[in-house]
Amino acid sequence: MTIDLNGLGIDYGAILPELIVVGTAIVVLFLDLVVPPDRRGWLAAVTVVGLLGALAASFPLWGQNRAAFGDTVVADSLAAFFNVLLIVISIFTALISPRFLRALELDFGEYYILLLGATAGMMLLAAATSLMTIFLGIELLSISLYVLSGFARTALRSQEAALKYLLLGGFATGFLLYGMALIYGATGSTTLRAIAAYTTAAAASNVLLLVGIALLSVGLAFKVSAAPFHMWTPDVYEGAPTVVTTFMSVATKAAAFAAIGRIFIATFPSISSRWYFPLALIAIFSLFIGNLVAITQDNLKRMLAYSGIAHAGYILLGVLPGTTQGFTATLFYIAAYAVMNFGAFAVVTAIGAGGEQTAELSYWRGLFYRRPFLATVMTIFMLSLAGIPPTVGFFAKLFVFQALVTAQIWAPLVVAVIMTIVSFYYYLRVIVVMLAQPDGAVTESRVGFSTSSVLGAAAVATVFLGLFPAVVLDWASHAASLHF
Amino acid sequence: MSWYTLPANVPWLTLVLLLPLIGALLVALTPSVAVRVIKQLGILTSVITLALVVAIIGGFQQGVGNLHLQFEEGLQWIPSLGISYHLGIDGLSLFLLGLNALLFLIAIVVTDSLTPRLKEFILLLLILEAATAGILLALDLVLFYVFWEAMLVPLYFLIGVWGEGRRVYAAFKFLIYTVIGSFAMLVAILAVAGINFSQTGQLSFDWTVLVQHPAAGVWHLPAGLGSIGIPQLLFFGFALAFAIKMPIFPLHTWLPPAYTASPIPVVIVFAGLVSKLGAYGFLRFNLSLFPDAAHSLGGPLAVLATIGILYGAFMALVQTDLKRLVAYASMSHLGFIGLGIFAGNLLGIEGALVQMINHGVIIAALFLVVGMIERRAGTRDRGELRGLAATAPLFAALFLVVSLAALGLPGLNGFVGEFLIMLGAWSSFVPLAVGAGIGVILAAWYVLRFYQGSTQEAPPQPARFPELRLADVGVLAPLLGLMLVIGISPAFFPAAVDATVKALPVIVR
Amino acid sequence: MDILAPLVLLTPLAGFLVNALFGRLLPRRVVGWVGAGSIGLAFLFALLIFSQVLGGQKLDQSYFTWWQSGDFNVPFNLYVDALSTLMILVITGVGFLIHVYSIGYMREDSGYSRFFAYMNLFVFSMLLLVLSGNLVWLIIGWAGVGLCSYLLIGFWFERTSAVLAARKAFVMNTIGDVGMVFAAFLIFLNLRVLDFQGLFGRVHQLPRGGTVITAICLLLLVGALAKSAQLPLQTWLPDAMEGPTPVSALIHAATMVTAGVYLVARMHLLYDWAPTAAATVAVIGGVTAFYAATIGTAQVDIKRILAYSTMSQIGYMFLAVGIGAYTAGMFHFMTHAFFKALLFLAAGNVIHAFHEDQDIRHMGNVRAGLPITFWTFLIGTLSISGFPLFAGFFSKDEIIRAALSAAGSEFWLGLLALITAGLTAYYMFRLFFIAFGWEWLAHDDRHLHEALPVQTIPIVILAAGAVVGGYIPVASFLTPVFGRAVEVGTGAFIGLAALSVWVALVGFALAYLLHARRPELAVAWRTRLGPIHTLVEHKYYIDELYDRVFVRPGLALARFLNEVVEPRVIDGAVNAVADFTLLEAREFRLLQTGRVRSYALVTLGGAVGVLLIVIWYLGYLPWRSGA
Amino acid sequence: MPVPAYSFLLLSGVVFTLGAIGFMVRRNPLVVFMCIELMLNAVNLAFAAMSRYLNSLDGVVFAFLVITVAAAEVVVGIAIIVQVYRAGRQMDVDELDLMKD
Repeated sequence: MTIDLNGLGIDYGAILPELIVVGTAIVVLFLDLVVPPDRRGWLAAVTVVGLLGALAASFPLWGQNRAAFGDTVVADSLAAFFNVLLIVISIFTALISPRFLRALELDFGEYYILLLGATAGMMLLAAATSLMTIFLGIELLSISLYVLSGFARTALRSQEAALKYLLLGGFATGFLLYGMALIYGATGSTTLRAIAAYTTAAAASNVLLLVGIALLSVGLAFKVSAAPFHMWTPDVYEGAPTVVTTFMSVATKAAAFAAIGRIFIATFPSISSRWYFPLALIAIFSLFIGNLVAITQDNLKRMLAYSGIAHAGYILLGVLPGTTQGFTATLFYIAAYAVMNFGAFAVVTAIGAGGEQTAELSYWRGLFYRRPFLATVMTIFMLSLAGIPPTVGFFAKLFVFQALVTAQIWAPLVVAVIMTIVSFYYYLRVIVVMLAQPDGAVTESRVGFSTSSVLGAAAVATVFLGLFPAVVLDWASHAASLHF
Repeated sequence: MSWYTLPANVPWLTLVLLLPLIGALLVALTPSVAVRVIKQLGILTSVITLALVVAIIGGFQQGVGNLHLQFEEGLQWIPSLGISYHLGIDGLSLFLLGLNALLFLIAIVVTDSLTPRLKEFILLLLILEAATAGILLALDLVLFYVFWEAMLVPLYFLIGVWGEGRRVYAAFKFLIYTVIGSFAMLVAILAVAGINFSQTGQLSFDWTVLVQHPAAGVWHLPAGLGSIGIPQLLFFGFALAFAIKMPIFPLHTWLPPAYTASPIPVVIVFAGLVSKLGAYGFLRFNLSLFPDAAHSLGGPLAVLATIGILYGAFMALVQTDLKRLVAYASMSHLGFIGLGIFAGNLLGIEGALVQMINHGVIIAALFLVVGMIERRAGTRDRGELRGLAATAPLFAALFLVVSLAALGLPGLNGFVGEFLIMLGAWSSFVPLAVGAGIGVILAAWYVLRFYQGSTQEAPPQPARFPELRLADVGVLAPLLGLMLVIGISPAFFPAAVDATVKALPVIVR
Repeated sequence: MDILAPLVLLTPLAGFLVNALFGRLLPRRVVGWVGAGSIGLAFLFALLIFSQVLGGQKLDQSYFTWWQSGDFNVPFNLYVDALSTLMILVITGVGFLIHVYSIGYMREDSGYSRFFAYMNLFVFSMLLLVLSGNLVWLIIGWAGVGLCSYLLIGFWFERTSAVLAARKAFVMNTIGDVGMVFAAFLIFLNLRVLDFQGLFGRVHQLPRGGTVITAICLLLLVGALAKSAQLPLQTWLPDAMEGPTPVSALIHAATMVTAGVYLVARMHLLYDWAPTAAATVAVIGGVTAFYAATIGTAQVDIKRILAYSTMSQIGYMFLAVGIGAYTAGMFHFMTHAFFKALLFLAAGNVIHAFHEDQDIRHMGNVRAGLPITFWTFLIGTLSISGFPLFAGFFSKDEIIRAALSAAGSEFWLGLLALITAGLTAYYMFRLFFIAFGWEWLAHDDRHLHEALPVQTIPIVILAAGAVVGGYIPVASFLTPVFGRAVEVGTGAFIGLAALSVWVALVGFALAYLLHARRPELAVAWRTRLGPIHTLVEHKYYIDELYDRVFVRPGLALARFLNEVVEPRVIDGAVNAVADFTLLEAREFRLLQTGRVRSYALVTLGGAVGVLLIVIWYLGYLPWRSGA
Repeated sequence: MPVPAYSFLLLSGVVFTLGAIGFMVRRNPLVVFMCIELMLNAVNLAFAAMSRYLNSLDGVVFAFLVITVAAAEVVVGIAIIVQVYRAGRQMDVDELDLMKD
């Protein structure tokens, strides 16, 4: 018996960016053997170069709709959108990493390999159109992140974080897979296209399907750290090396939301009445818990973790209407969140090179007078996270709220608004602390050029997109038009 | 005033926005040690801006243009959502824009060159000026909201960094209060556009579009909890934001700490201008977009405004900290403005409009005086001050004029506004006008306690309260001039705003 | 005339500006003569106007617009007729004399230029008040004179008593201003006009004696009462004597305090249209006249006695205009301006001579030291007491006659006025005998010095006015304004004249007996009427009453708001919300135990929750069937 | 006689639940990890049953995929557990609560 390879639709062009990233990982793996330990900065350079290549390879995908490998992945605008986003995040991470790693004596080549691996997994997840590839992407990124979280081999907190992430991640994966299994059982197929074809309004009372979707959404909600599946987030964010937290806090969310979009909006529109309510509840929970508990945090990493949970809620709000407009808002929000939250964590990283306790809010007292630049950009990011114009964070919220209003979805909107007001409390608290007169004369080592340029870029982007959001919005709306 | 016509092809209003920002940029580029350069840059910028605004006021023509808007500029901003960069000016915003430019000039002039981090201070002031000007010029609701929120940030820092006493607490309280209102307004804005979209099929946040089709309809609460008129609901959303900013009783408790904590230059623009923006918002949005709701909800709000008049007056009566005293006086005066607005008739609203200018002038002058007292006497405590007039008669004289304007002496500007407001209120709800009248009497009481308590009676020996310097007089002079001019011959005012006010939907109804 | 009227206004204003801006640079004599001269110039212009008015001219000229929107149109217009002419003549004439007097009286005061600036500003405001052709500008002038009164009462602002007196005057007058503003509102909202021409033209559109017109007149009356120190807004006037004596003469005797009378006269068409309001005016006037006279009998401060006499005399005027005898009221206003200014200025000399001591019991032997002052003061006393052929006799008589000859309640007011006339004679001569001393028969070797000619000459001129003022045919001059005054037969005229003269004589005799012949009797009487005397001496405790009823409760309320409502109630609510939020936050926080297994449990719980929802949809749960 | 498909599902469900419960009740990280494996195997069982029932190969393929990925996960997992043991001499997940609120 012969297998017709063409029938499987083998099309390496469609996954070229992923391939480049993986290839880079392998290159770095071998380079690591030859590069002298004090020259590990080169590995970062190579990583960046490879990622740039992947970036270049991503643009051609824009505007296409190439299903490949038997409908398991697709090369379309959404994939391109997320490729660009994820690769940029990854590049920025690679840029701020060396200094941080050197400071904590974690400067090992594996770091970049794992970083690339995670990136590849995320990109795959964004392009996946089959339960298998979705699972594959999730696991690829998760496993890399498990290791990265525990990358500080001697730090107990880091190890604890890794273990917690591993165990709970595995736990969630179980639900995810079981959901997939049931969906497969209900629809007899694993590709989203076929599932969508099967799922008509009649499927609204199909037990297997609904239960499967429920379990699947549990697994995905876990990845985007939406409440009540968020429990791992604060601890892992706190324990993991800050630079890793920076990366995963934005990248994981982004990639997972790509999958959420493909599944709920593109695959199950006909039974949206079924998944609307649970998702709305999850969103509301996230808004509540994230914003409320963030108030009580004195550790910046934990605070940002909870804020991340809250933002997962906001982003999820955009999914609720199940419309292209809503998903556009979601995509814009993801991009905005990526910029500002990466920036915020990057500042923590820059400070964090000074040691572990630097994430304690008390350490930030009077930062304005010690490190005006860091304090200023941090202020911009905080204002943006709070959603004060003219920053991108404002328009992110505006578009989501707009989508809800057009869809006449009031209850979650009201919760979101109230919780946003609450969120001002803890975002501004950071600014207040930085404004307070410095007590002790603490002095950090100066921020390197690469780090400060990354911070500057993020800050500029935050403000610039806050003034001219139209372009990105148009990209988002183009990428958001999904259908099978 | 249509003394001349300005060339049409120049984006005048954008210039008004850009000039302060350019100035801010220049300041940012100057090394922070060159304090004199920085301050002169700030002054120069605000002088040019003032000149430009005056030119615009001079070129404004009553009753010309679509909806009486002039110098309109429109650019696509976020086309897919019908959000645009739309500026324009009419009777509602014309003179407030002038006040804006004037107060910022004064604020920068009185800024002490020894202020720590002067560079950032001036920088933020200029940014704030651009934001407030934007609020007055924006005709797109989202654009308005952007400026409205953007205003908070510099204000927050100006209080939080350069303030005194519990500055951080004050700034924080102010900000939280404000954003509560802002978000209510944001939702209302989105809803207005959404409703308009469902009515006309055109998604637009443009005021000139929305004002054409006032929102209508009824929202039935779930589970048969009755129903609410949608216009009323939206009106409330906007009203909350503006009522907090004004502030209207009982949403005012952020005000005393904020004013008390602010340094004098900041409090001049804060009390003199920012509070007026709330009133402006009521006129621009609540009264134009929801005329019916304005009629049904105007009454209760007018009652609150009147309570605010009396409450502020009583509070001012027993304050010992002069800044706090003026803060409550300001609240009382703003009650008048609110009363005039919610009276919802021609004279009431015109009175409110002129009173906005008056209040800006008077309160700015009062805070200047407080600043002079504090700088010279080293205290702001009414108990420790007495007999300042003995050594500083000129100061006492100018202070007297300011006080008289504050208590609404006929012949000075305060009277014009209060007269028209009470007249308007009287024709809508007589008891409230009477309450306002009591407020006037109380004003005479607390202002004289303030004035006499600090300047008169036997001075402490040795009396060593230095007389004003020429610079101080120069700062006060324009304000005093306005008090007299507006007080004696305010005819130019209705001549400029009449058409706009008459065209307000709430009047038309 | 349309040039003259503004000139009358502008000359005092110019004087004010010169003295206010450059006063401290100019030499004193220049300051003084600028101050006085500007008023003198204004007087000349007033005379020119007078001549033209005699020629039957009138003026209602609009100069610029104050506010114009809709049908609310307020110009700045001047309105000159016989009434305003009479007013400006008295204001500038008497004002000029008082200014001249002040040159001498204030010569040693440090605030010389400030004083003249204030005085000129006052004259300007007063002229604005009487010349204004519409209510708004009348109110502006009205407030202007109030301001100047405040400034001059508190002229010696280092004295706490002066400061408090000034504040009291200002606040009370503000009450009046508000009343007038409200009256203006009612007028505009019902007649859509605010200028006098239009108002007088349309007033008859309102129902006669209706609520609206009555309310308008009563609200105007509130303003009049506050300005003219009539019951119940009278308490500020005695304290106002804290000001320099020329101020008391000009503002608190001759001109400003009579503004209320002018207002009622100016609005006479309205009051004719609202009988109730008019009656109120009359009653208040009569009662105040009596009330003030009684208090006058028990005071020992020379200026306060004069202040109460002023209050009482203005009561007469109110009575007159209240019963419609407008010419009589204005006539008395004029004569009163003469003799009361005279009395105050003379009193000023005396006070100076006794080194600022104002207690009449410490004075004496004035005749030897200050003969001119003595004789002129005597003339003033005779005039105010209504002795025949003196000015006061004619004007007061006219009022009493008008009241008595009218039927109904006015008659009783007339009677009251008659009694008051007796009281007046009594307390004025009491003052005269005690202060100026009967003991010029005995002799007292205190060396007193007569004041400078610059002070005495004005007094002499005023004395002349106080004597011959009664022969000025005011009535016929005012006829174009008020129409012909009520005529009574000569028989009644003689009878009533005789009656009032007789009453005045009784008062005089009593004073002579108690305070010149047998002072011990006075003491005996005072002890006999103990409580009544103390009551009168303390002005019926009305000041204390107001303090208890208004001032203290007001401050108490303010403190309550400041110390309880604001921090506890309003801010309390706000903080409660914030605290609640924090509390909730802390509770949620407890979930985060740090234990993997509990995390997994929560996650599982969430999953179960989602599953339950699905099952609920599918209708496997009892209380709702989905699909 | 053929066994009906739902019985396989039932079985896999039971196994899955057992795994989940085991996760809750056991404290040794290794055992907890095994419980996860148990859950994954329940999934595999489900996939296999489905695949058989629908007679499509995807399920089986998926099952193989899961197995391989699980293997990878185990590798990493064991490594981390060992690392944790090295760092903290800790063999009880409940003792790992350095980080909490």
